Amino acid sequence: MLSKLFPNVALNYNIFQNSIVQTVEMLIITGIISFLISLIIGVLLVVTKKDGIASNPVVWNILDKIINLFRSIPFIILIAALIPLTRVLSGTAIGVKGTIFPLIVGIVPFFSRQIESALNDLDQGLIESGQVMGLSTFQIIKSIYLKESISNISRVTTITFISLIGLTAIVGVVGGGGIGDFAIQYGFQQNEQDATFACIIVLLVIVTIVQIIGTLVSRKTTH
Amino acid sequence: MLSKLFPNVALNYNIFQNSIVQTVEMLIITGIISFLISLIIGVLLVVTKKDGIASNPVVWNILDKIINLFRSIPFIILIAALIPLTRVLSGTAIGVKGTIFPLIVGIVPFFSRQIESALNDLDQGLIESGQVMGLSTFQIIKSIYLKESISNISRVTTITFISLIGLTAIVGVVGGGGIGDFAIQYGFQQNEQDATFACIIVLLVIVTIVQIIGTLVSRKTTH
Amino acid sequence: GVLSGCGKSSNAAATKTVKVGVVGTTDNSIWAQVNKNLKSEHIHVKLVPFTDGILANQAMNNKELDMVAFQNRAFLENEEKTKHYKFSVIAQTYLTPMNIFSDKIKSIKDLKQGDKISIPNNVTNAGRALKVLEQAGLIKLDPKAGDTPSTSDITENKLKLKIVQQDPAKIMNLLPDVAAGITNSNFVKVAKKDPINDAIYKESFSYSNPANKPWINVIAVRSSDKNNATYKKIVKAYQTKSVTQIYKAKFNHMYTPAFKTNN
Amino acid sequence: MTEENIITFDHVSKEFTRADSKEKLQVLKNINLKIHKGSIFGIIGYSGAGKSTLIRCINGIELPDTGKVDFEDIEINHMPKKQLRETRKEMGMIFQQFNLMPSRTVFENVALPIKYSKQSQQQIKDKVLELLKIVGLPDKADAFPSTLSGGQKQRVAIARALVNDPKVLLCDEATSALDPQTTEDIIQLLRRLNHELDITIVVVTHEMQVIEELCDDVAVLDKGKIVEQGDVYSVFVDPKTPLTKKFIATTSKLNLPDEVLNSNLLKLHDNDLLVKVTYISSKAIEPLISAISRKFNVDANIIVGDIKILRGKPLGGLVIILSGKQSDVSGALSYIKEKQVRTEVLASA
Amino acid sequence: MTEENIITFDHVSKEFTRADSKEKLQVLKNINLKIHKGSIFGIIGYSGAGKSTLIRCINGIELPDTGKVDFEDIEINHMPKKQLRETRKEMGMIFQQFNLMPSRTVFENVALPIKYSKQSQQQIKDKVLELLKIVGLPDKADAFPSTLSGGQKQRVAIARALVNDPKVLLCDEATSALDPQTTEDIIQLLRRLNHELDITIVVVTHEMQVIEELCDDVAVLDKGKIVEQGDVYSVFVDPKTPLTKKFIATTSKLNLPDEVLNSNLLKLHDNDLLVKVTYISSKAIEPLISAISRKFNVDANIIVGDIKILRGKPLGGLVIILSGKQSDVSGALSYIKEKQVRTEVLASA
Ligand SMILES: Nc1ncnc2c1ncn2[C@@H]1O[C@H](COP(=O)(O)OP(=O)(O)OP(=O)(O)O)[C@@H](O)[C@H]1O
Ligand SMILES: Nc1ncnc2c1ncn2[C@@H]1O[C@H](COP(=O)(O)OP(=O)(O)OP(=O)(O)O)[C@@H](O)[C@H]1O
Ligand code: MET
Ligand SMILES: [Mg+2]
Ligand SMILES: [Mg+2]
Repeated sequence: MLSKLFPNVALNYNIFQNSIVQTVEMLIITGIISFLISLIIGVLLVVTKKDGIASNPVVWNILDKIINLFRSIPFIILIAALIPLTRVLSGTAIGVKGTIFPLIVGIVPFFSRQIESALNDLDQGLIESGQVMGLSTFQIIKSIYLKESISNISRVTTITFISLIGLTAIVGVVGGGGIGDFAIQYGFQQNEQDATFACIIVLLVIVTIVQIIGTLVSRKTTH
Repeated sequence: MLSKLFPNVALNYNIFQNSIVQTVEMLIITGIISFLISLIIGVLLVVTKKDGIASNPVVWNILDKIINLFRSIPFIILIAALIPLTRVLSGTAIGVKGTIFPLIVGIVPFFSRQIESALNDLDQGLIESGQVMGLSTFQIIKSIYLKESISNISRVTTITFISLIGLTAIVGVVGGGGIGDFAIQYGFQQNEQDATFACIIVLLVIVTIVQIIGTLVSRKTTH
Repeated sequence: GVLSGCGKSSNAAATKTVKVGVVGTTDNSIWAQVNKNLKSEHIHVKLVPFTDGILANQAMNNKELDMVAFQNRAFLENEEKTKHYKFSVIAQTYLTPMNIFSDKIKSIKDLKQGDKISIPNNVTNAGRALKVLEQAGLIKLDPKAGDTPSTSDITENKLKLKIVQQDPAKIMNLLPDVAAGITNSNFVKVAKKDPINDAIYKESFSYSNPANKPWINVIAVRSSDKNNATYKKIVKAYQTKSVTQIYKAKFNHMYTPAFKTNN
Repeated sequence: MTEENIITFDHVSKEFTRADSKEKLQVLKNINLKIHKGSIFGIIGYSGAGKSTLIRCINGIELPDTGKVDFEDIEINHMPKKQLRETRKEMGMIFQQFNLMPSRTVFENVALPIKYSKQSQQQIKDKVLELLKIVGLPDKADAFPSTLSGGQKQRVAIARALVNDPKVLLCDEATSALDPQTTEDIIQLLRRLNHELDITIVVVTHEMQVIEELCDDVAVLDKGKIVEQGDVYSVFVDPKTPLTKKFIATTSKLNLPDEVLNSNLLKLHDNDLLVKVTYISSKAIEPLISAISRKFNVDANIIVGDIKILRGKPLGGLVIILSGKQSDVSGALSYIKEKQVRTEVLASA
Repeated sequence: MTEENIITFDHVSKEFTRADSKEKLQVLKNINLKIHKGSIFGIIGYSGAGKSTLIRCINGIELPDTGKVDFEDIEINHMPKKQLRETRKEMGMIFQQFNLMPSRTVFENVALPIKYSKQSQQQIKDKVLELLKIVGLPDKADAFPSTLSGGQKQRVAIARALVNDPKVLLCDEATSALDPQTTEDIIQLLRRLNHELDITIVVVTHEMQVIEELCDDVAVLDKGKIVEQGDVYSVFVDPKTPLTKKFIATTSKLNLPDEVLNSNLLKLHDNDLLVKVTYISSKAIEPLISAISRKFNVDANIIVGDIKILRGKPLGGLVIILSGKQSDVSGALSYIKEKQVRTEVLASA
């Protein structure tokens, strides 16, 4: 059936399968690392802002400006510019390993902003009650900001993951592979419509899974 | 001075200038049209949801699924796939004119979701007070949902515009031009670092302007 | 290490894997044949596909690839010049024609004032396309621009043709929006047209013609590796009849071998 | 106030399914109510009793599962959408949280319900300014809600609710967010509107004081059921159910805490009796204490007093220490009883 | 309660700059306060008076611009961060909006302040369960806040505020979101905590009832200034400023509305006088009405009564109609005055 509906995919079935693995790899590794980094940056943005619990206009302004700078750089340019650094950090600038670092740099600014807005949504009264308990800044971050925002954070993480999937389609320029690149190589370059469709279906499945997980986490943590 | 700091940009100054114009053109036209479409879709998502003021699970589900579908398609694939339709709609599939339609299709799903969440943030009590006044669904949308969300809408519009700028870097595929494409052609392909920097500066300026306008609108409409 | 051993089984000698950077998937069948030819030598070519050659060259310069096989001499030379790479050509592979196509007109004579012409949006292919236009007598180019002129090197354009740069993969799809377009033959074939017979203008086409030398595709390595015995074996395995047969079978007259077969 | 009913509930029931547990919750149970045209009707109950759901059934924001709600003898729950919207315009509603539009000025807020009507700009302007005068905010037309105090916000909300010249004003906890002084002001305003505009007012609250000072009739809602209803004086003077008694107790000082009962102040001597006397009917007030003081030569020392005039009738009572000879004290006690006043001996020496 | 001060405000002033208009707002003006160890101190004022700002100066959430706030004779406003945090643990705080963590159970909420302390899991468990018992929620340990009623939420907040064994409990509008019955319960709980744990309580409120039933001392805050302060009985019996009088009036029924004054009920005949008599000192209660009834043979008809026992002393008064011969009536009136009771003739026939 596959070979009938998707002849070109069937022809390159191993590569196709491999692409899926690559995409999942990229998403998981990049996802986890950029989640952690964005969490830190997002928290920093929230606590250092004016009226934040550790207000520090200098740190806030620097972070704010850097994020804007990186959001201004088209991703393809970013990948190219990062190659030397990628090599130092990942040992290689090509293949899945070589895509992780640029993907992280590409998504973290957007992700941090999303985390920032998720944390800012928290009721200020909860933070204040942490302060009156005599909790330290770190304890407030851990036990109130993060703990009470899990549902919001999972919502913005879903949004970000879907944007990240979009970025992984561009990493073909460094031989990153992945399902988006498969679509470009076969669907775009070779005009094989079935390849395009197969890729979109896979991406749709991934998006849907990400969304279901996000909704589930969000629901489980809302009381 | 320009020719000293940015020799390659000076050399192709006309093209560079033209790229800026193209980017601004793309942003303004796409921005306006996708704003209107996303506003409609966002409103539809909010009013047709379960417990919405014109609850309609069928419409809601269709919109929800279509948005997910389109968000799953990498933008470059989308441009290629849309070529025939673009031609019918815009008369041509190339140049700035040929990029508008794919840019719209590329950004509307993201934008609609952003608008949806902006509208959902509105205090439910305001909607209810519209209902008890005997306002019609349309009047509630116009006079309450939209009017009272201006500040939120302008915030998400800023986020979306910055993402849109990212997309315009990809339209070189159909000869769309623009500053992102300039960066790719000269900075990336020709290795002219100064071209890359010049483009990033221009993009940063655009991002900053967009953000300032967004903040201003948001502040002016908050009482 | 340049060559990574990849022991397959205990009984055979270790197979040497050579990483070859390619762009696109067009040549996959050719390299499959080369691998067949190399089996007895215990050499395996592993293709690393890129969507853009620039980063493939960079990867080779950084020793992440052993070999690249996607570009023509002009592209390579431009890359060597702008990035200061030290690469060497160890083999020529094939030459493909770059012709002019149109959905609207039958001959370039039908081109009118102000018509649009699509050309690729990467430097070398754009240069080559401009050269084709010059050959067709539609424009004149500044001779100083060399093999890869750009649109700013046009010195005469009587018909005031508008040159539009697009992704070469999509130029055939975009023909309805222009008067004519020029793109690489593989993309013409993908669009289900004959790269030669369906053209409205054919460039003069022979690999012995010095004018075509810049457009001959090559296999390149870092200069320090140009005498590598393994690579020589790969070249030997490539420049065979089995490969030219695939050229013929798969690509018809689109691929003209740019080497003399050695068996 | 006439005997004509403007709103009737006829065996209305409603249940909700909780989003999280899928549990069903019977929020209204067989509600029967008649609200007289021109009256002020109060509904009191604890949080979660179903008060909001009940009042929202009146303007069709909630629809009953069974039973029907009539407004001027027309059933609300099966009206076509457009007619329902027109009917809603005959009922203004105000909320605890005011629900003013933050981006509109006071004028624009009040004008919103008639923005899409056929009235001319001038007519709208006149109407709005007149209403702002009525609610006492003539100079706040151009202010934004964020600059107003809670009481002022509620006045704007009231003006907005009145702009369609409604026949009914529905108030869902209209004073619960306000301090007692401001609550008092809003109550006065609502009473004035009831008198001057002859508007029927339905009030939902958990504050007995609001019922006491504002309403003609009251219904007590407990877990979705109406457990008591009647005119305010009768319910206050003789509450039937424990819940109603509890609510009324919150407005009365006659229940002495142990701390006071055991204090030195209330030390009883000889034949002293600590007696609570309370009105049980609205009979004319008599100088009871003077009468027994003279007639039986007893001393009646008023420890706690809580007598007020509710709807022109006395309500409440006194806690007194009766001292004197034993026979005099018991004579005084039976004299009081004869006068249709309830007596309760709290303690004796 | 001792005479030792646990909290003192010494010439404290604070101003805010409004975000929108850049206007400066003097929120606290030269505040001087002494709060006795073990007492319950009330601060009352209208919305925006600066009450929250004042109470937040106590635990250093707000810092004064000038002046100083001492806690146990140590200045709060210049403490190093770490010491300030330790000091905050000696002061529990509860809020109008409860501020419970929605994602934590009741147990986890109460345990949160000691989560990072050196106490063992078992110690924490014992402590939390003990506190839940004290606040009357022993069976709610595993419930989530969203399933609790307002009063239950406030009890959890109180338990949480007590878990560090604080010396002071700060309450910012702790009962304003609650219905009167629940308010009553929370007030009882706070009094018990004050007695049993000897904890000092500072209460900010706009409800006079809370001051009346809960506090030993009171300060009245008006536009950032303390306009009156003293022990609750003195302030209630003899308020000095119009604002305080207004607040006290909200708890009194002795101010008759015109509607009542003009009603048939109060029709005066012959020499009748409508008189308001109110306590002005805490002298022993005497059977005044009985006395005048016999001595002067007048009838004293009690129209409105509002006498309660505050801190063991009588407070409030009566509105009566005195009838009798003119000389008797005026004799009775002067007799009453002699007894250190204030009289005010509201109307005469
Ligand atoms: N849309 C809904 N879905 C599910 N349950 C609901 C819904 N609306 C109300 N309820 C439940 O119905 C019950 C009654 O709610 P209602 O708002 O009518 O009470 P109330 O008396 O107005 O209380 P309050 O004084 O807190 O406003 C509550 O238990 C509430 O949780
Ligand atoms: N962080 C702040 N920035 C600017 N102004 C403020 C700030 N906090 C409070 N104010 C202003 O200070 C004044 C006093 O505020 P505060 O919250 O102390 O009053 P309050 O008496 O507690 O009122 P409420 O009863 O409404 O809680 C108000 O006018 C308020 O708007
Ligand atoms: N990196 C992009 C951004 O920050 C994400 C694109 S989402 C459509 O906007
Ligand atoms: Mg309610
Ligand atoms: Mg306050």
